[in-house]
Amino acid sequence: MKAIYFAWVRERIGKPEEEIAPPAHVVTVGDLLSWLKGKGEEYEYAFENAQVIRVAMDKKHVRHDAKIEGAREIAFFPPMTGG
Amino acid sequence: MKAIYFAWVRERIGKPEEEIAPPAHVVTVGDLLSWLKGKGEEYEYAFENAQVIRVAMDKKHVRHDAKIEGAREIAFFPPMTGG
Amino acid sequence: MLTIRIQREDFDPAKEAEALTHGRTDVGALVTFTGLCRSEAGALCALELEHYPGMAEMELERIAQEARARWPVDGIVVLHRYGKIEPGERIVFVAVSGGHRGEAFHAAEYIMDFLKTSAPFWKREHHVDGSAGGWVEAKDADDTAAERWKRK
Amino acid sequence: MLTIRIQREDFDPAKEAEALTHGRTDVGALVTFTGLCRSEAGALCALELEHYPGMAEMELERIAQEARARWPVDGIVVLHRYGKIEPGERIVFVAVSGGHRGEAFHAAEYIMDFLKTSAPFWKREHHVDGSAGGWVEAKDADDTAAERWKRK
Repeated sequence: MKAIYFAWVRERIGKPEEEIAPPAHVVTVGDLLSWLKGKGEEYEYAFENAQVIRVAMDKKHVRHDAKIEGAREIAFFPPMTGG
Repeated sequence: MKAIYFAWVRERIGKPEEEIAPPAHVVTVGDLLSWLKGKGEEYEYAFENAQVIRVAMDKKHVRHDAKIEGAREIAFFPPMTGG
Repeated sequence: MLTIRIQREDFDPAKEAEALTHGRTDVGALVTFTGLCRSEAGALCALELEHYPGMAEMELERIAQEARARWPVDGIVVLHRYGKIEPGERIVFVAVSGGHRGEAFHAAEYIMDFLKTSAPFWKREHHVDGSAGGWVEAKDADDTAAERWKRK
Repeated sequence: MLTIRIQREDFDPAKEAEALTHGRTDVGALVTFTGLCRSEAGALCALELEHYPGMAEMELERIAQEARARWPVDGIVVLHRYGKIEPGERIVFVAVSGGHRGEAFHAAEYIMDFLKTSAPFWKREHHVDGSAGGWVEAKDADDTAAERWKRK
């Protein structure tokens, strides 16, 4: 699946998007965040305060307990500040 | 003092304004409305439902218990429907 | 900035709104309201707006000043037309500028609610079938709308 | 009518609002909101707006449709810019037309409240002194503003 990062999440990780292949035990968005944190210190830094991270699956907001199965695109970003 | 009439109050009375000289026992706006009603059937008709009539003294809204002493201009009109 | 105008002619909302923001870098929010004449499904051929000259301006200014005392808004424009107005034409315009949206929205709604219930304007309808048409009756809903501000 | 646009270029609020009322005789109320970039007392030299292409449009449309399901409003326009925006420039525009003012005001406020909290846009500041400037932090006040609609 494709992971996309925005705003300071993107800056901390150092790239706008990438292909990821989480293992089978990664079931929920929350699991995915924990797994991503293990990928390196830039991820550790981006997701150090995981509960503030907003997540969208296939361009729809989801909660951290949502199951990621079937998602083609998962986006991670800070709380929105538009308008 | 000058009395001014607007909208259907003006139409019922048949004139937009007039000079009036109420006697001394006419103290409040309510007294004035009663006194005007006695001036003829056109006034009787205009003020038949006196409690809905709005009144302004010298271009400021007043209640029916306001004293009319000192007013130069008293306006009578239906509830407003602008906007 | 406070602009109050009562006029027979139409006005240009864009120009009026622009005057509140032009050359400014401290305005974060601009709310406008335009009230237009509806045809009531084709039954109405025109509205005729009567007002109390002198008092109408005073009331609109009083309402605008109260809105400004209540919320930290910056510029206020209130325009109201009188005379004959056909369906589709503008009747009233309110614009409020300020730092933040909440205040600008509240102030604009407040001004409209009190304009409806306390500014001395009266509407009469002219029907398409030529019939004289009656005076529009005041709505309880408008009184209720104005009342809600008293509790806050 | 529902118009949603996300664009780099500026827009013309007057033209967008006109599209909701032109040739119509059933529109009684038009409410617009324009959000502008403030200089924060001269400290800010620009805002940079990032968005999530694809999702931002979907979210704005979803919010607009919810407003329309909630109040009997007619036309809705939501425009949001991205890229670099200088103080005094427009960032966002919402217009709602309908029969009556109350609904148009509510729908416009509702759209702005949810646009702020759920449309994927992020602002970063660029300071006059050349410093890189941080990402604007989400405000609790915006969450509170959005929350209030849940109770009604």
